[in-house]
Amino acid sequence: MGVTTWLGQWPVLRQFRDGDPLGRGRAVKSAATEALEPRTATADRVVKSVCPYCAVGCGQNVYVKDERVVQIEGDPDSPISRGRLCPKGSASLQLTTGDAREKYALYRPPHAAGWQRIDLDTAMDMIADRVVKTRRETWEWESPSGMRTRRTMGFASLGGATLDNEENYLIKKLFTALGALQIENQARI
Amino acid sequence: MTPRMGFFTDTTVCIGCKACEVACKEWNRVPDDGYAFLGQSYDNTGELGASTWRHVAFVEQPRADGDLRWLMSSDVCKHCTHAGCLDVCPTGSLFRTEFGTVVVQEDICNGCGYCVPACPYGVIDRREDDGRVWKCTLCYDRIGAGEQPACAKACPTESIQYGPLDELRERAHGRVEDLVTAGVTEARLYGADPSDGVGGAGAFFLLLDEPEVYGLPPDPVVPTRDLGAMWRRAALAAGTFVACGVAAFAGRRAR
Amino acid sequence: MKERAMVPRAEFGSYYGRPVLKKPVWRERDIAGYLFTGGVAAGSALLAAGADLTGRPVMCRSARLTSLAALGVSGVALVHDLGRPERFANMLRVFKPTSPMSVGSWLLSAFAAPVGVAAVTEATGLFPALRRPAGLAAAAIAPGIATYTAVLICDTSVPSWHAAYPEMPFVFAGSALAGSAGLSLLMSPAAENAPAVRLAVLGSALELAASKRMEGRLGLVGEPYGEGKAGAKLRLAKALTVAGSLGAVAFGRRSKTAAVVAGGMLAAASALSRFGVFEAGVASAEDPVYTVGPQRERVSARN
Amino acid sequence: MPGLGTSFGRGGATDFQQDLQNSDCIVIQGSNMAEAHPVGFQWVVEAKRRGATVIHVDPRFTRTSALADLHVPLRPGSDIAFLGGLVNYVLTEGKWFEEYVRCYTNASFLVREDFRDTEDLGGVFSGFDPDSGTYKTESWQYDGIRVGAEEQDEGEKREKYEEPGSGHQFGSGGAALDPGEPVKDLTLQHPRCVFQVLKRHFARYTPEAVADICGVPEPKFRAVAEALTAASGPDKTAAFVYSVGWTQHTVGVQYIRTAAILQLLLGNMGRPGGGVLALRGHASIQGSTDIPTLYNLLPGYIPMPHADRHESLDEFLRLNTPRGGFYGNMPAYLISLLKAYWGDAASPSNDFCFDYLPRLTGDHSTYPTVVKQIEGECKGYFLFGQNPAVGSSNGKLQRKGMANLEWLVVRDFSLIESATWWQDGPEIETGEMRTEDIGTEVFFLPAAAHTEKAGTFTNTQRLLQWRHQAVEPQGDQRSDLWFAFHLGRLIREKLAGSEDSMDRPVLDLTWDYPTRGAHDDPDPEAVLREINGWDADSKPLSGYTDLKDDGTTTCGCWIYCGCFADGVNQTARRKPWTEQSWVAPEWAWAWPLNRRILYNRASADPSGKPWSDAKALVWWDDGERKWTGHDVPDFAADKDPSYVPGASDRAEDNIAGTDPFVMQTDGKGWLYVPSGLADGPLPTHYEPHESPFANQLYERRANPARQMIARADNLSNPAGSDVFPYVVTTYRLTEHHTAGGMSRWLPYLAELQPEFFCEVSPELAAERGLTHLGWATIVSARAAIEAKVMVTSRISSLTIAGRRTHVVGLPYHWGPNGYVTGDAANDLLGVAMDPNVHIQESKVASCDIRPGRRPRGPASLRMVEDYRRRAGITIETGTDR
Repeated sequence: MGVTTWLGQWPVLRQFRDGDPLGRGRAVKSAATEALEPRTATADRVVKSVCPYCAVGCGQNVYVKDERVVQIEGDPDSPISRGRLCPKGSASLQLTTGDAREKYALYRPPHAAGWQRIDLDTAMDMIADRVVKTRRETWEWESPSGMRTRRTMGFASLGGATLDNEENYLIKKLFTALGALQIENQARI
Repeated sequence: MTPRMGFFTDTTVCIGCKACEVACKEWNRVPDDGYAFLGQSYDNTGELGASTWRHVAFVEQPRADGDLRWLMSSDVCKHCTHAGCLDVCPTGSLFRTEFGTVVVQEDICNGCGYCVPACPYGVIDRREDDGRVWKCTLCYDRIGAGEQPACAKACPTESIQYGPLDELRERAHGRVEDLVTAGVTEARLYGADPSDGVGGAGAFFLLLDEPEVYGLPPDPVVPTRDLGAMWRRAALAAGTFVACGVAAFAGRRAR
Repeated sequence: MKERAMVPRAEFGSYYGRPVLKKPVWRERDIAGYLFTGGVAAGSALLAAGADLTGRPVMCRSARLTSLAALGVSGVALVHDLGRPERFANMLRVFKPTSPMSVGSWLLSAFAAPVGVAAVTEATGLFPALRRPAGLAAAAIAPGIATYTAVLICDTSVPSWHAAYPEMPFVFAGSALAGSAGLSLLMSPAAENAPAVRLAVLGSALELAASKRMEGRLGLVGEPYGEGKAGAKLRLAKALTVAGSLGAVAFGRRSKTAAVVAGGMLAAASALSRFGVFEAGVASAEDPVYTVGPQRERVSARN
Repeated sequence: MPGLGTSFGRGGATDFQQDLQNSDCIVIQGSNMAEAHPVGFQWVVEAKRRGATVIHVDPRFTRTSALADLHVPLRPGSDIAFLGGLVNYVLTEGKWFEEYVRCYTNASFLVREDFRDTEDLGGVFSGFDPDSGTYKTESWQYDGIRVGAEEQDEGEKREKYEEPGSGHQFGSGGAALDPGEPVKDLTLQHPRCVFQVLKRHFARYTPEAVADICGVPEPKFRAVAEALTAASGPDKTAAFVYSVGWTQHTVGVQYIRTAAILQLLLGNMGRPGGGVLALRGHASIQGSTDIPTLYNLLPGYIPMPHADRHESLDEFLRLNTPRGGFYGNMPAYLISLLKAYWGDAASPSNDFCFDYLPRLTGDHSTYPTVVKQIEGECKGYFLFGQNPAVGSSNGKLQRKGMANLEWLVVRDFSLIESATWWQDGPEIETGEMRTEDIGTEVFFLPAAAHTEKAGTFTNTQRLLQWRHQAVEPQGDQRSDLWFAFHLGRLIREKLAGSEDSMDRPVLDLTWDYPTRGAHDDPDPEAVLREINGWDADSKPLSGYTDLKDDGTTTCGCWIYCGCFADGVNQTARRKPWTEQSWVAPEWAWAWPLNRRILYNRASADPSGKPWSDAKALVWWDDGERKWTGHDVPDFAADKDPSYVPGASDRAEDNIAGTDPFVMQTDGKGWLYVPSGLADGPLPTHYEPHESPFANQLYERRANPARQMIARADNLSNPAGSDVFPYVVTTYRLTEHHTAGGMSRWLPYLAELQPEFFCEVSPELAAERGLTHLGWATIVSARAAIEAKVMVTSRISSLTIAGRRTHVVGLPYHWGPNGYVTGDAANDLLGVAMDPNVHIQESKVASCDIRPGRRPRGPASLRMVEDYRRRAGITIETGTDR
């Protein structure tokens, strides 16, 4: 940067040249300030979503830049929320991009004192094995009273109130086909 | 010519949800302010500061009829017409935007700290680990792109309203009239009067009690209002200083 | 909502007794320290010029060196207190009449050059021709240096500082004179001490008178000047000022030792009074009663 | 929710949040809307701006009360007495909506002669069996209904059918009735007509009784009664808003029933600004009951078959197909579901694989399941975004159950307490458990966030809203859709080729969803298409009226049929509200058939004209010969108001042109519920399972039909014990979410409410020497927990029957993990449940509170033990029926 340009940008000179004698306005604006742009404007795309907390169902706009979520705020189009969000909804960005989220599968063997990392596919295969085994061991064709039951009481499931309908549908479909009955969620808690 | 933009915070519809505090932090990437349980009713934030640009105050009061009154109010930088922080800033880091708001340029601030005691509301503060001062920018970047500030956009009940200051003032006066006719005679505006000590605030409030009850100064005055008088007194003192010197050396030269 | 016990008689509303204002973030050692060293630098520059014009070479030399040393310490303190010291140069990024600190920055820069030249030429003997003009130039700026710091602290919302603006420049001017006179007594031969003694007396009188007037007028927000650590420092400062100037008058021109003792008292007094004033201001910002009380009265006076 | 289901025919919220702006009076009770649903509360503020009166009835003065015109503090667990008082006021002051009540409700139906009311039997209805703690509901029936006769065996089956653990939730279909035509008296004068029964039942719920039981002074009660009734009628409407403050009680369903009775009497159902708005607490909790992850239901509230009752498809359908109402098409709904599950394998020849369904033998809900874990019968456990270790009552019971599992799979964002109890749970500290002794294998699988997957949530107003995927999850983070699909795929691969008939249902399952992306994510839209269903030519169906019982249609959830009408994802519609009517019908899609206000035919008078212009919603257009209006009519669009069904008419054809409650077998709103509820046809005030008080109305103290788990690890505090003299209630704060899994790990939320605290009145603080910001220890028969003390007048001490009553308030968001930690309030609570829905009573229990922190380690066990001894607690304590 040449001396002249440097001088030209020196606010002391600008404040008299640009008619801001007290140097409290545009004369003192920095280059960074001039270049300021909100990340909502620089996002690659805006994705329509819904808040994951309570059941009000507030609309959310999810701003994505370089395949990362950079901002989440209310969707002004929603007739329910009209663009507004509560503190939890407003914290959705931290919920989804915060460092408190675990990234990898963990496994605690029987009687072990701590966790160990486990390959996801291995974990899935082990879980499938356990379901099959437990189901076999606990399979029940008939109730004590001799009525047909065709089920297993060997494993149970809890959760679903924060899941998507499609997810609950597959869980219910699969577990029912497996003969598992004890499929429950928050609705009762 | 862009109109002056500002906040009108109508505390009568504030539900104390603190969405404004969180939305502000998310947008401006303000760090958390520590996990202290203050037990000031539901206020664990305490006060505005370098890492708290919106602060919801909670005040529990007994009412005449024996029932309870729970005041909630979201405080914020007032973006004064005559801003002490801006006046005293020696680096030009603080400046007045085209929207009439007052903003710190963090790439300029050298952390001299002068603005901190200059603010009559105790708003701006220095982040010790960072060395610079921080406060509400009225989301300068967002409003520049025609968006609302994060807090106002999130506010579920429109307790925080953003817009051209003249319109907001008009709306606020109307709201007070409605409330008073509805029997809420204690309703009053704070910071809406252009003739007050700071020339009127860019962020003003509808309160239901005295300002100090919410932690606000009852009659704030920008310190620089007296600056002329101060310089005159200093000049006199400077003269006295010289006079003393002359007097001290007056008379015979040393042998 | 319970009020803080420390202001029992205060009948005023507050938010859980929290301060309304933010107290200054300045480090006391740096800024109160600068109020002292800056004053001394200014006073010494004045003394140096007087000594130069009235032919007191030793006094002149020591004053010029003192002035530069004090100014050097000031500079270090000021930069050290910045949250981002590497950005100290931004102080000259803009000239803001509304900011005493901006005005002060330019003043200090203007002051530093002649003080430096005067001292360096004095010490090295180089460019003798520059010595007096530089010294006089420094003396010309000195009054501003000695008094602008009062405006600097009064141009804040700190109750006990702001309300004190009519007297504070005189307090600081007096303190600067007395302090630098004291240092001169420390370093000059008794024979050359007459002006310093007179200056010590004048400065002390000025500071004491201005302080008395100030604390008398301030009322509630004057309290912090009399209470706690600040009050103690200020009381001690006054005692030392009186003792110092009396001592100087009585023995300053005869006994070197007496002059040194008296001078030390005066310098210490000047430093103590700056620290006291600084602490009083901080205390007044920390207690909402000093913010809300006077403003409440103002409001009720209006309606 | 059977409270709504048995009264109106569907369990869902009867209107939508935006409609609150049309109310003239909003009563928020059993809900802290401003704090738990802040953004929905904007519509209450809107109504207030328009001049509505907002009333908050709640034990605590909350952020909702702060904005209400009137806050009425009442004792936790006394709501039925208060609401019953309002019913009594309406009936004695003649404030009911005469024509509405006569034409749209069962007020005129006569009840059998042998029916006995709680008034006659000291707190129980006729048919109670003290040993089983259940009712035989025969005597509750209408006069004219033939129980026995040729349907003898059916009648008996239905008796069993109403037992706890029965299949029904009445989520979208009222209770079935035995055949026969009920005798009616349209003058409402007959002593046995429902209207007169109602009058007698509530006669003792006087303002004085309300004051004595609830601690609500008479003037306050009258203020509510007057505001509510003044805001009801042809040109005004009032709305009720409730939440888990009503459901989490041993008599919770009857709380909602009382509000339903009130709203029917006042004629506020099916009308703009009226209704009963249930506010759910989770993004898709409505969806998770519509497409249930619930043991007793199949999608669309079709009951899960019961071993002792439904041996064949025919028998199941015979028992579950009411004569009247849309629920009369049960065969089409069920068979279309079986086709969705088993596709081509499901054919008429094999009863469409009905036999593939597992059968119930009782209550297999979450708490009994935990007991089965402790007993070793249940060996494996999946947790999907749920944290029972701190989120369920009696946390110790939950952790004991998990400690006895062979394997546990936890899918969540962070390492919640349910994933780490074996490492740092309270029992490890007390020495009750040692990590090395715990054999449970634990898998933690990180979940994808809502921004990282597409799909639908069903919000509190039955609205399905599609979320588009924004980004891909990182590392091993996967959606539950991915997990369920691939778990199924792996299991099917492992069972492939098996000849064992127990594996047929798994192998025959239709499980061929298209996958995409690096992780082979199943396409959620393909799943939604299956939920919506298609016809023989695999064209998407446009509504459940298209469903057939011959296996030619496929539908995964009949009430969601139409969400993909015309092959368009209707749930993804996002036409801005500014560009459509206030009903905003083109924003997403609501079940059923995009109707936003249920039973809206009742917004018009019997002749089809709106009751008033001010409250017009849908009406009969005589020229067009159809129903029209602002909302989609919740009625057969072309059914003339003058239509009268013939004797042979079935299902919807059996509903007259004047019957708005189309899911009810008789088309009426039920003031009195002759069948479908386990604890009585009418709401009755009972004391909570744990209460310092005796029942002031009946000698029966608590709900005799309540469900209990009497175990050494689930003890109850004795009633009226001075060892546990205080009432404790638990609740949420705006700043946190449920058990904290989605808030304690977020600095921005954690800093807003950083510590577990208890709220007590200044009076209680003085009585027990508790100091603001100091520590307190709260003790029950289950546990001792510690919390910071918040002394506040927002918690009021009330005078109940001349005695001062103090309440300890506990927000339940904390646990040992996360950025902000604290004891779990749920550890304090025991498990006693509502017999209809098996929800625990977590809104009220008894406790003691003392200053200071709780003892550490084994000492805290000794403290609880000492309390038990002093109170003389045994397993039987508090289980009186």
